Amino acid sequence: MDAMVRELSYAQAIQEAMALAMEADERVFLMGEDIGVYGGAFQVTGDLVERFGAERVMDTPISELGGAGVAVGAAMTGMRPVFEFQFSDFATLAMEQIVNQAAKMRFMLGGEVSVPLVMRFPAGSGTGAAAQHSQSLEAWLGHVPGLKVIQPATPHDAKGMLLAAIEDPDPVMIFEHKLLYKMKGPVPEGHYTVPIGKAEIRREGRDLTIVATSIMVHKALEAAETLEAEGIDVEVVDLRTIRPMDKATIIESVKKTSRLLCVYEAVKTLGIGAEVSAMIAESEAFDYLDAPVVRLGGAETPIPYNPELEKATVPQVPDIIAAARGLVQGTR
Amino acid sequence: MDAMVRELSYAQAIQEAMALAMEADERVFLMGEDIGVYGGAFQVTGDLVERFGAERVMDTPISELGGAGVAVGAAMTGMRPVFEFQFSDFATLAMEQIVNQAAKMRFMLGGEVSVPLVMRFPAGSGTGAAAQHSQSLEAWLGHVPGLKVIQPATPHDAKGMLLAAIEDPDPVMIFEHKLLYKMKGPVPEGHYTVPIGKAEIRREGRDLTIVATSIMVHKALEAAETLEAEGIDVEVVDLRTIRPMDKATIIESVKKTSRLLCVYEAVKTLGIGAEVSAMIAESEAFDYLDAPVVRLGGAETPIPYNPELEKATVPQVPDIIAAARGLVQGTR
Amino acid sequence: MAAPKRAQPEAAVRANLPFIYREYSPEQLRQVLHKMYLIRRFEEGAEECYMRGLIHGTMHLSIGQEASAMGICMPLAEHDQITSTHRGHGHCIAKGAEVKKMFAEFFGKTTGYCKGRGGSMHIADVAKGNLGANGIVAGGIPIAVGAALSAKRMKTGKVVVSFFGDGANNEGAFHEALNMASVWKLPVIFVCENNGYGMSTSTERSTAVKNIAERAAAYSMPGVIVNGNIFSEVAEASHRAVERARAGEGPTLIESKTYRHRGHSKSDRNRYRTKEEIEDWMSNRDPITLFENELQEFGIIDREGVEAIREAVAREIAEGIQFAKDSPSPDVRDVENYVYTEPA
Amino acid sequence: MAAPKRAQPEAAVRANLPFIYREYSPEQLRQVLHKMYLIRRFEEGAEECYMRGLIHGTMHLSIGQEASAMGICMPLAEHDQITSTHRGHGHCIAKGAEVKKMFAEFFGKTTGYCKGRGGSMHIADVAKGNLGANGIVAGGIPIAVGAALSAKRMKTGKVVVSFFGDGANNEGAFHEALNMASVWKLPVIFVCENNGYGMSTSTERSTAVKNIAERAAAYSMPGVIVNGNIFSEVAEASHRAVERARAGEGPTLIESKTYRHRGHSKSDRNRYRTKEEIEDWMSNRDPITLFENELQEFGIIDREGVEAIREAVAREIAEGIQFAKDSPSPDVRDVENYVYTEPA
Ligand SMILES: Cc1ncc(C[n+]2csc(CCOP(=O)(O)OP(=O)(O)O)c2C)c(N)n1
Ligand SMILES: Cc1ncc(C[n+]2csc(CCOP(=O)(O)OP(=O)(O)O)c2C)c(N)n1
Ligand SMILES: [Mg+2]
Ligand SMILES: [Mg+2]
Repeated sequence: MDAMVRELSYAQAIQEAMALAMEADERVFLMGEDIGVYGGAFQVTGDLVERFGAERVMDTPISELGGAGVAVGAAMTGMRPVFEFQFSDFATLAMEQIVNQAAKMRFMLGGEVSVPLVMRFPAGSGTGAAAQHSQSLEAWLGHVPGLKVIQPATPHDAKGMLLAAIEDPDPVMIFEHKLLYKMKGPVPEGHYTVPIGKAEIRREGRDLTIVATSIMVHKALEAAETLEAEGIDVEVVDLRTIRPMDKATIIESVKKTSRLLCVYEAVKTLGIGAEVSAMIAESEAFDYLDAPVVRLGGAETPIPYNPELEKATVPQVPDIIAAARGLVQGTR
Repeated sequence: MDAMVRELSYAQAIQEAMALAMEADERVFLMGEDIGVYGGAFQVTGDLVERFGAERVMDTPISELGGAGVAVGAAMTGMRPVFEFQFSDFATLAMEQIVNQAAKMRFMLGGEVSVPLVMRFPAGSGTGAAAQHSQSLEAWLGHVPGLKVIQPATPHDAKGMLLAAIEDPDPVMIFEHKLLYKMKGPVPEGHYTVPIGKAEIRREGRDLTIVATSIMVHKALEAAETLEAEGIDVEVVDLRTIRPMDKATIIESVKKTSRLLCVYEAVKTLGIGAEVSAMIAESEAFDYLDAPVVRLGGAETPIPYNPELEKATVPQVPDIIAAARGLVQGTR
Repeated sequence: MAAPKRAQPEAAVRANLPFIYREYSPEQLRQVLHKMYLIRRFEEGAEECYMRGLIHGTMHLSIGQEASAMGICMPLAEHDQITSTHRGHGHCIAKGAEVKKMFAEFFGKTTGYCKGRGGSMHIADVAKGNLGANGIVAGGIPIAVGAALSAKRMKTGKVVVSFFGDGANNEGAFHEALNMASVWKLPVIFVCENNGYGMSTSTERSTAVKNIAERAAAYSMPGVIVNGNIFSEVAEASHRAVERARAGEGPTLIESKTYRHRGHSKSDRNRYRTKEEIEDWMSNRDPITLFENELQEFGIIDREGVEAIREAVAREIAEGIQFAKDSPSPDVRDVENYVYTEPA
Repeated sequence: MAAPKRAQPEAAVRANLPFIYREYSPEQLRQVLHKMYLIRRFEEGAEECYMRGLIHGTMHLSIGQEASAMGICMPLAEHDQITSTHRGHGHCIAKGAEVKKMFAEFFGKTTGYCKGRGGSMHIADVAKGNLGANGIVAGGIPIAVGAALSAKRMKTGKVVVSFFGDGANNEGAFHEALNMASVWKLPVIFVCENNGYGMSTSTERSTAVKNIAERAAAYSMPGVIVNGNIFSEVAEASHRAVERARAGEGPTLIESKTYRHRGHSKSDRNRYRTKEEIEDWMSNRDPITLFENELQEFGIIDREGVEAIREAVAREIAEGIQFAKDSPSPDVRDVENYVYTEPA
């Protein structure tokens, strides 16, 4: 890693991407609740309103459906809105505009318009905010053609993928885990992009592939350290993009390791692990499997308020270690 | 099949279930747009308003979010609403109430309330109504703990499962394929229930299991006839319930046939087939597989208006035949 | 429509004339009649094609609402934009669309406005400023506000009109969109075409206020009620709203009271309104008859002129349908086209 | 609260007294002061526990809004119901909750109102008619309408109050819910506690109307503005609305103008309002001070009486916190409990 590269938090990295994009392109602007003087519920926009003014860092009323629709309309007519949901849970109010309008507009109009819209969804549990402020709903949007759906796991990728998203002609949905916002990591200065649709191998290994998303990438890497000490050599693939999924990278990894564990925070049933597992079954990698694909996802419950219960609902490092061990040792 | 059993259409079967429930329990009432004098967009409520009056067959304003919330509030306080979305696509407006409120209320309140709410979602393509009126979104709700999600495929099950849903203490979401409404089949008179959470083997076979949902059950049965002529003996499992899934029935079937094809209309990626495939990989049935699980789902596109394109977006009988053949003959 | 050229009668007489006779030339007004006929015959043509199985799906006809569509669009410049509804054929034509490309769309052909992907409920004509019909009731309202935000930010001088029905005014999207448009003083005009019913549900049974225009007060914007079947009234209200919007004074809500002669869509048993009510609107308040008679009274057109329009329109419709029939269908291998923007 | 018993001063004098002195007994009014203190101290206690790391998550304190919660709930019977908001501790106490079970909930204990599953944002007390706080702004409004529908259909005579903030009034759910409640004439009262800000966004920047009560006209229901920091004004408005609802005349919108002394939640840098503004509300318009002074003026309580209330409240809070501390945490093996209704 280049010693000259600064460390920024994930939130700062996002902020920097937005600032760069706004400097470079006057069509880019930000919309959301309390993103101006408040700086955003998670201080992601921070003081951008001071630099760019209230017209480009626009506070909206508490009107998620209407706000999303305004963003769609602005995107269809030449602007490049970056829309922040205060919590991804509130996107449930705006699914109509996201799914019926933004995702389908180009298609329904036979290619006559594009919808260069970016939406940011602070997601996930771990803050004690209980069932209505802690969901992970990326699988819903991953099921919707017309959208691109990403989950950057590092400050580096958060900046680079957001810049790629803003430059993308189609609607891109970014799920940001709230617990990542304060995580620091190296972030190059200036403009760069990280491509949408490409997974990244975070750690090479021979015995087992772990495909993880968002915060689970870090937990998987932590688990891999422990497993290494036990002689289990884990490859960790950071999926990064939910739609379109980078099948090739996963397939190649599985062909090498012959074992696959998929780790994600969302409710297990019909979460991203289901897709990864089914995709592998349909791929050439299937014949290389020495054991069936295993998923480690969230419990089949809303997120509870009590902190111990809350932790118990989503995969933790020991769970990953146990699942990996089971897979490699063939005790499932 | 009992010769005395009448034939009813799927829509009539639903109507009969609602009428029986309203007769038996005065807490049951219907809500929705144009379900009164209009009889519902698909004539499912038909003339029920004449029998039960406008208070129990309540037309709502065009207010899906508010309407759903009213249903949640009524269910929490002693009533048993059956809420009709005019098209399942419009449920995108009400996801907040469905997912944040109905699904989680009991949990968030530590078991102090129940939400005995039924919602009906006319779904699917094939009517030329284009991208905003043709979606299959059952996988979204299948991802949400707190909900039960069903997809009856026959008039018999439509009646029996709706009656079970109305009697269920928790929120039950029913996806009804619009093309099934006019399909006729035997429906017993009077009260009976078909349990939520139980799949049904529609056809027994030795060579291959097809797990299908909703209208695809019928297409799978049709395909099975052709395949039989070719010497391929297909078992067709009608999944019926998306959440909670009847894993045991699928596993048993796969242990017998060693091959699994999952057919559904929704967009393939992150649709129900992903879950079925991943579940099998994690189950004891995995070791019985002679070939990897194959999914046949909808194309990765919104539903187009043009009728030929529209057909091409969802699995048709020849597609099922080809996929089944490929699986059995090992050419994938 | 092009910027209005003024007719020039005597000043004193002019002042007493209805708005449109002061504002538009006789030629422009004859064109309006032409377009109203074009809308009517387009709907009838589409209906017939549907009956004959040439068009699939469903459709929502705007027969009876032609003066509303034309009156609102008359003061708009070509670059001004609209969002429309499931009942959007009239808006589309009023904003300048060619009927042959509309028919082609309904026939699911590649020459259609949406290349056969959208159909009636998504008909659009982006080049002429029609951002599209919408299958979601009230779905286009916030989109129009977004387009108006673009216009304001990019200083294009454009005005955006959002058409919607009385049923749509009970959707949350209506509320949220009108509030934001007012707070941000955007150049947008909200046009509620109140035809008395959202599908089968009358405004009395669905809407807790007598006139939808009264809801404008909740957003501190002017609320105007017009007889939507009288072209001049509609055009005048639209004109004022456009002026207000262009002057940066913000949005207006116009309630255009009108009626649809046909059922809601092709599956309507018509149990919620009486034969007499329908008959009354058709016989006594038909917007085309009213406008045609008025033009004749004012000596702007004579019987022969009307006949000529009718014939020209009939030809245009016949040609449009023929064009649609002759056009190619999409290739099924292209089923996943237009989902994403193709790399350039 | 129990049905009011009337105090009996001279008839002439009584007519000139503020509403509450005509309607409620001195003992009842002293209880109100007691409860207002209980809310205040509860919030302070919760804040302190939070600061000391005993409570996790976030919380939204209603300090400064006690008269509003108490005034609205005063005319309600125990079986009447409320839906509440993220800023819901005051409503919960005003509707009759026990603070110890509230603290236990905040501590995530099984003895809490939600057995540790809900926390501050979902605090509820179904037995006392509190159907729950809600983490979704405006999420409880349609739910309240549904509860009112139950009341009407099941003829229980119940009235339902929906509390929400000024920010919530720009949500579509507000619009849809008020419209339906009015069309169906349901026994529900919409109480907008306007504290000037939705998080950091002032009503001027978010809401296109000066007074939120003006929006009532869009739903043909009475819109009433009260000084939310004066208990008597709030209670009187609530009383009238309850009478109207019980008489089957339908809903009322009450705008209760008030202020929150604390930041929005625990992560507020407080950049959107001035120190002076906050100071002014705290010093000159504190609802407890105003009410306490008034009761003293009317001779209903003296300094010692106030002191006694304060001490009793302090004890109740201390005991509540102790109860919470001493209570058991849920077993993590029960993590999937209460997702579905357990078979009986
Ligand atoms: C969100 C949504 N809800 C319901 C429908 C079904 N629907 C289509 S048109 C319509 C009636 C609309 O009434 P109105 O807005 O008055 O327009 P009109 O049909 O009278 O022109 C309904 C209920 C829909 N398309 N979208
Ligand atoms: C649908 C939704 N959007 C946004 C939020 C985040 N949020 C929580 S409280 C709040 C402000 C609410 O303001 P108001 O209604 O005035 O209530 P107050 O906090 O002032 O009591 C916001 C934006 C939320 N919880 N739900
Ligand atoms: Mg209408
Ligand atoms: Mg507020």
